[in-house]
Amino acid sequence: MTRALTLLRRRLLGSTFVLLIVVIGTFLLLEAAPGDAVDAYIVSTGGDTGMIELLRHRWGLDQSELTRLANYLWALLHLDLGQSVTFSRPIRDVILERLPTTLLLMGSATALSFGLGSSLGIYAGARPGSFRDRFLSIGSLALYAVPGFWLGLVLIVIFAVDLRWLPIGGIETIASSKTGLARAADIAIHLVLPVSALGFIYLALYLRMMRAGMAEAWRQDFVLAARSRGLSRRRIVLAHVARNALLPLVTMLGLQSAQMLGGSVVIESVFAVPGLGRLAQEAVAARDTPLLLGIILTSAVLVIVVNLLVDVAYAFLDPRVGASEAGA
Amino acid sequence: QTPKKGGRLVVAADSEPRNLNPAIVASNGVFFISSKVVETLAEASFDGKDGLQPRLALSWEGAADGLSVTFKLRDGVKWHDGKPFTSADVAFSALQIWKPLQNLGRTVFKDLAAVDTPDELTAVFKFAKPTPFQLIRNALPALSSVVPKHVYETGKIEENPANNAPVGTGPFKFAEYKAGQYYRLQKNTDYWGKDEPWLDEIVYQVLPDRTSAAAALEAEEIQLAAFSAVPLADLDRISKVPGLKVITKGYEGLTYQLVVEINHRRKELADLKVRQAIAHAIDKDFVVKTVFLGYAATATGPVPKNDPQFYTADVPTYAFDVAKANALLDEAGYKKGPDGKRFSLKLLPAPYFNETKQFGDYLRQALAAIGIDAELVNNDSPAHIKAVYTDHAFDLAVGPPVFRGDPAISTTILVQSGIPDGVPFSNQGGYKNEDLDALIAKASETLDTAARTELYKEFQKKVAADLPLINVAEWSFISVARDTVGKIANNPRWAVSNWADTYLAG
Amino acid sequence: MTALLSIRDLSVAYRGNGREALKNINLDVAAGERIAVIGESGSGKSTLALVIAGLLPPSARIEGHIDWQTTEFRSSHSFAPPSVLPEMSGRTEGAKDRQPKFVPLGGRDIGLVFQDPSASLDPVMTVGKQIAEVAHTHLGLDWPQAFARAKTLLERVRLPDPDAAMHAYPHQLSGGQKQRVAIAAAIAASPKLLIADEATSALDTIVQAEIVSLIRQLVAEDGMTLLFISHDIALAAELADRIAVFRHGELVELGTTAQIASAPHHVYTRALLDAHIGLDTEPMLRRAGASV
Amino acid sequence: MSSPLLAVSGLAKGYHRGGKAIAAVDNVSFAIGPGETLALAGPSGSGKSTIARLVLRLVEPDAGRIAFEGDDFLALNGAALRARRARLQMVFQDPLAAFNPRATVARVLNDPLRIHGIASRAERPRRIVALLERVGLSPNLASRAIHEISGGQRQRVAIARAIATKPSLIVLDEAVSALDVSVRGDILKLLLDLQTKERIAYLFISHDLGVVRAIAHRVVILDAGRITESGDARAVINAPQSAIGRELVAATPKLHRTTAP
Amino acid sequence: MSVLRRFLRTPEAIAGAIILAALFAMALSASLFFPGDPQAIAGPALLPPFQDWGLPLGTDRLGRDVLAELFHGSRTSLAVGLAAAAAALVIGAIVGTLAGFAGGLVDEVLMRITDAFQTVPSFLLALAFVSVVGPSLGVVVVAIALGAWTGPARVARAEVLSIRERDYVAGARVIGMHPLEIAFREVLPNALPPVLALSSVIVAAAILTEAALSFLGLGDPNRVTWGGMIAEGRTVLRTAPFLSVIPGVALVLTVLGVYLAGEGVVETTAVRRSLS
Ligand SMILES: Nc1ncnc2c1ncn2[C@@H]1O[C@H](COP(=O)(O)OP(=O)(O)OP(=O)(O)O)[C@@H](O)[C@H]1O
Ligand SMILES: Nc1ncnc2c1ncn2[C@@H]1O[C@H](COP(=O)(O)OP(=O)(O)OP(=O)(O)O)[C@@H](O)[C@H]1O
Ligand SMILES: [Mg+2]
Ligand SMILES: [Mg+2]
Repeated sequence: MTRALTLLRRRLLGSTFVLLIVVIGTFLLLEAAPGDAVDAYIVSTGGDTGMIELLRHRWGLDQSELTRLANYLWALLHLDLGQSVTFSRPIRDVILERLPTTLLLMGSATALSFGLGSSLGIYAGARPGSFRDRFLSIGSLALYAVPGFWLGLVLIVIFAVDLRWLPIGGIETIASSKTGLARAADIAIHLVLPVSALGFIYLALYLRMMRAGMAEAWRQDFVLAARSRGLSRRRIVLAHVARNALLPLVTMLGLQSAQMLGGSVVIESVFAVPGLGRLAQEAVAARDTPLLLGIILTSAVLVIVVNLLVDVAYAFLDPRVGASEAGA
Repeated sequence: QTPKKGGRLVVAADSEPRNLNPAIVASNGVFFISSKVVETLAEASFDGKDGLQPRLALSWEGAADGLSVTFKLRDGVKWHDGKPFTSADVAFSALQIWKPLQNLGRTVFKDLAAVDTPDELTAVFKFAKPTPFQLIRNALPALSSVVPKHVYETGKIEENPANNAPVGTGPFKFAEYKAGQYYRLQKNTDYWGKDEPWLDEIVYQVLPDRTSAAAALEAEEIQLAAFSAVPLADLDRISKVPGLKVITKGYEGLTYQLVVEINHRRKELADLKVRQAIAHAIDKDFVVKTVFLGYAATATGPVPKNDPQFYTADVPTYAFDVAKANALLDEAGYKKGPDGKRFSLKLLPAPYFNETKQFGDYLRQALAAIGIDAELVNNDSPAHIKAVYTDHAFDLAVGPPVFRGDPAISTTILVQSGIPDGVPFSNQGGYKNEDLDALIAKASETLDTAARTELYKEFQKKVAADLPLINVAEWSFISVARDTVGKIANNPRWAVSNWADTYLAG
Repeated sequence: MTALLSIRDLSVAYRGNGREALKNINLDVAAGERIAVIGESGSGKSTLALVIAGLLPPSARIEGHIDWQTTEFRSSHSFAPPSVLPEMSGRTEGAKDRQPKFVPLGGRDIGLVFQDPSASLDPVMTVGKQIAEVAHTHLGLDWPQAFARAKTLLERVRLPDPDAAMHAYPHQLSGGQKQRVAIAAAIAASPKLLIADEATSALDTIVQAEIVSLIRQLVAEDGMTLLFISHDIALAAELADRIAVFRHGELVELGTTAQIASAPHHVYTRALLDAHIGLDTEPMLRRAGASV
Repeated sequence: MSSPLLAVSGLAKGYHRGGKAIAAVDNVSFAIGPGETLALAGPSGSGKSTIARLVLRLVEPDAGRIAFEGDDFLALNGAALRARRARLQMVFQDPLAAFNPRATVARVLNDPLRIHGIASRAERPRRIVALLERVGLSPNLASRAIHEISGGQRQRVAIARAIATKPSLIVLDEAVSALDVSVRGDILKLLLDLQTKERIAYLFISHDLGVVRAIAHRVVILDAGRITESGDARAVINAPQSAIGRELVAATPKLHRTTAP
Repeated sequence: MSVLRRFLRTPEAIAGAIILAALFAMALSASLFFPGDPQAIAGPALLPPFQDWGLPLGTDRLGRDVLAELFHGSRTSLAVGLAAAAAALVIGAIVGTLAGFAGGLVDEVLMRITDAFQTVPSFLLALAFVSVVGPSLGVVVVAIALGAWTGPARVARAEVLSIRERDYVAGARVIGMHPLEIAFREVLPNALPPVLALSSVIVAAAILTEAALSFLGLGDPNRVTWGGMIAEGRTVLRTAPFLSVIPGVALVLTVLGVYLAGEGVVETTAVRRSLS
């Protein structure tokens, strides 16, 4: 118990350090950008120097970089993400508004890709070298090679415009005032296409990893031993081969969370999903440095939390974990 | 199709303005939404006197000395919160917002000294210096959004929550904004217009991706896409989709100009022959035909052809003539090198429109044909603004300035000298022509409408002759709507007007 | 003495490997006997074990046949599905010899113990379950019964604290303990034939002796036939009734332990014996060299 | 024993595993004279390999002293330590793992010659051939990759590498355990031959008491990191005094050959 | 030669090799078949494919030859993919090796930096980086590499840590080899293959990232890129679908070819891919 606590404490300490690097790195990167929030704002309005200076002053952009970084970090200590210059609202509120959508999108895409990918991977890996294995292997590779944004476009044209089965974008029917189950169903329908566009590439990834992991597991002695004990094929495939091949997938789940957040930037833009990814794109376009910092910080925290959860799940799935971690 | 009362109109919105107060931010993106909520003193009109139609003001009268303008206001108008609309609101808006805070009003109303309110329905604008009445009149549709004094008088105007949830007198009330999703406007049952508005609701669905508007129209998720939200290249196909119509009218008062901005600090470009060569190298017809697919007109000078007051065709023109362009460059002493190149340039197309970027691509090819090697630099908006208007880190830029009904509002600034660094959409190319500066100054003080108009014709000639920048084309936008949407495009600024009479057919 | 199995003209070749791993092997294994197979690395010992258990990879080409004495097997559990993966395992019958024949089932009829105890247990399954699933599969026991049997087996292989061991994972056990678990899993369904392929080579001397005595005891108690594969002739001699000497895939000599140890016929067997260094071997060291 | 070649005293090394401290080596002292073979025997995990690594300064001890050729070996560092390593070599159990997988035989033998400046560049090929011949390998092997030769040949190359720098002591950690018996005998003979001809001392680690008895002068029996017994190899193995010693002897398989061929 | 034959054992590897060969042929012959500027206006706008044999794949919005753009685009895709992957592998290998060798504080700091890069979605990073520095080919390469080096770094570090414990490294120390020589001659060459095994994935990801950046308008405007072609074609997706389908298919095939060939290489060298 105390060991778990020390481990957790160490992790948290490490994460804090990581977040600090992220914040400072991003801040400096964005400060180096040509143009600031006022330049971005002025695009749509125009205005003379007086007005520009007024805005710069009002938005606190006339202070030095270091002052602003220090102010930002100081506010962060108080869990205050600051004020978005373009939304003129607390960044926390802006992000919290968008976060659920992104979580829903990513959660569903993860569930789809992991669930379906690993199942198909088991199906393919159960008979290495068989036709279905080859077929799924090549098929998944092809899917793996399809850019998500491109897939999104194609899906929209086919399913939303031509067939009109699904909505073309958004997260729910606008201003529909639906509630409860009806609203959930509405959101689910809206999620189908973006989740597919975002999740398919990872589906292919998990399928391939599962398949590769199983191919590797088949070569392990303990599988030969299990076969020598006359266990049923089903048992060998599921309880031994797939079970062991699952472990690297779980690790991947953590690593992919960051990638998926990145992928959602494009997908959210293609499908007009009001999530964090699109907010990030808007923040970049608007040079809303504190907002983008807030988003990156949020995604970093998200990634860290996901990885922590994945570690817990992994420890649960792999009994060796505690031993090796403490041993090394 | 019969007009019907009620219904919800769903419209595509491609951006989410951060500030919805049209009195502060006079821009089409803001007007598109808030012109239905906050009204101006007058709106543009196809057939009204001086191209205007009364809104909150019933009449306007300029004094001969150019020192005052008198507005008679509409009676019985109520703000959305129920309070009566009076001349005090106009005075407050003009003095506290338009003059000090509004992006465009800061120039037009710079000499506004006071607004007298002899009674609740009369507002008299007093100017410290003679100001042409023509200019004020032309500025009314875009610059005169009136906001309620009682809402704005406490606290800082810039931080007023009404900037994000505007309160006005318009036919629709601001109901709700879901970031990233939609804006919703609701019928104002107390609207002064008789039997108006027709619609119950307007919803602006945020569709940031340019291709999605067409798809959404086809999928019947939206009923109207204005401001060319449907890509031009798709119009031909869309117009054949049953139930959809393509409307090219209704943007006459919102003309965008395609302009090649020139950095005169570059010694090659400071040479008129080179600028002329570039002008000759651009096939304007090709640009109109290919980049704008015909939905544009070739330009002759800094005032668009569709402007009824100021435009003149009597200016030097530059026919597409590669041989002549080459000859001019040779004459100027920039001979082709062994690789066929004369010199290299940095070309910055503005990123705001697909068309400006595409024209950038075309211009690069056109310049290559006359031995000028242009390197394209793509920036996002803030970087482009900074590079062109603050850092002057460009040789050529492609910009889309807007002609707002009067050259003095946002056009002369494009060529005038002495503008401080960092002012966007102004002359930042280092161009200086004393004659032209004098002409601009004179026109700004000329009260007589005819004389003033004449001066601006002179201005067009000079610009076309000396080419401080090259006007290539003028375009306005296209709306695509379902057949059921009625009363579309019935004024020159329709998309940014109040839509009180727009209806959905049953 | 009834023959449990007779191997006739058995040859095995792996694809992509020019030399045959087994060449023309003829060997009868009597029911209840303990036979040791010795030979150097690469002599084909493991191949023999795998071909008998039907576990060769599909790439292996097999000729000749292995005949089983059917009466020695219980046939009551024929409901059990064919255990091994058809495309992963070689067939024990030659191509010419296709008539339906008794095919022994791994686990039920043959128990296998491999060399590396760490590798031959599933690292993420409790050892109790790994034993129980064999009992569940072959003995038609439900899970609680199977677990109960697993516990009995852990007691039989003399694992300390079998209750705790049931829930332990392989990495929590020492090498010797793991090998005991592997043996328990191998004998969970009371197979007739136990094949131990270098089952003690990865263990240190003391543990090796313990495992060997455990195997000896279990084989005696259950009347199992033992095929003990080893490269250590002394170890083989301690355990086996008969010894088969393999070299380069050929069976060079087969005889009783006493005969092999005392009067080997084949030069290779003799060389093996000579190379053995036991506690009674003449020291190689000329003591004069040392300065102690 | 006038001046031991290697004198180890009070050596200790602990590891942490799973939050628990393990004393892998605990207060171990022994000495090896020139040209002598000292065997370390004991069950798995008794600390044999750890002692080997400590002696070679591959890991640093927690406590204890190591004197090698009369000097404080633990005081050496950097270049001085590297230079002195010429005198103290090692042969590992797994002959494949002991070499860089990309190495060729020639490169393996060239390295020590180059590093210790034993032979000039021009001279080295001849020295390599001589070394190969010394360990009974054909010089043709020089150009082969390590993974292209057999296990026994590899172990000979390992020995050749060890003797290239003319060491006075070679540590052999289970150096013959992985070899087939036929090969094992030849390697042991080679080792003995080297010992007599070049007076190399061995620290010979093995769990096989038969082999220990056959080639070691003295033996140290370890259990759980501590020395339980030590003395003349034959005397200790013939009549072990400690419980672990007796167990080891009892567990060693015995081949009863009634008649000699 | 036998390596090549071994590589071409599986049909997948053969397919991959063929695709890549075709791609390289396209890239190399681009200037031969299509001298001059591929972005030059060559005909009427939006000409559909297979109408005019001078312009077999038709023209785009401005009348540029799609086939010429496709050929020249293959150069960009390949150049970006290879350069970004090379940069990521080099950075990753250096950081990972350094961390693995130095240990202690250096390791801790380097790994936290790696963590930081891994917690920030790499596409977001690339997006921010390109909009900050401005889109040009070099910047895009750096932006992609910034997000891709962490994988190689972790693999390199893990390899170094594991190799450091191997007997042969102990053997090198025993013969008195200098630590630097051990690092660079004994450890690094053996730590690299698993790192290099990541290269096909990284090349493929780099090509896709470049396409996604171009798609968002952040590609180098002076070069034809397939992502940029898709982005341009997207506005006329319904009217002239071929404009986005052709580069899209080319992109998918290329990435597929890289993956297939990568698998072939991995199988040939029998190096297992370690993913964490
Ligand atoms: N799966 C395989 N594919 C190809 N060749 C193989 C395979 N398994 C074994 N061989 C080869 O078959 C021959 C016999 O191998 P086998 O494993 O039966 O020997 P062994 O006597 O068990 O050796 P060891 O004592 O090293 O375990 C060897 O030459 C070996 O290289
Ligand atoms: N690097 C290490 N980290 C943690 N524990 C270690 C390490 N090296 C050795 N040990 C532990 O120290 C003890 C002694 O190990 P050592 O390898 O010296 O034993 P050994 O006698 O060589 O055993 P074997 O005969 O199995 O090779 C063991 O309990 C081992 O687990
Ligand atoms: Mg074997
Ligand atoms: Mg050891």
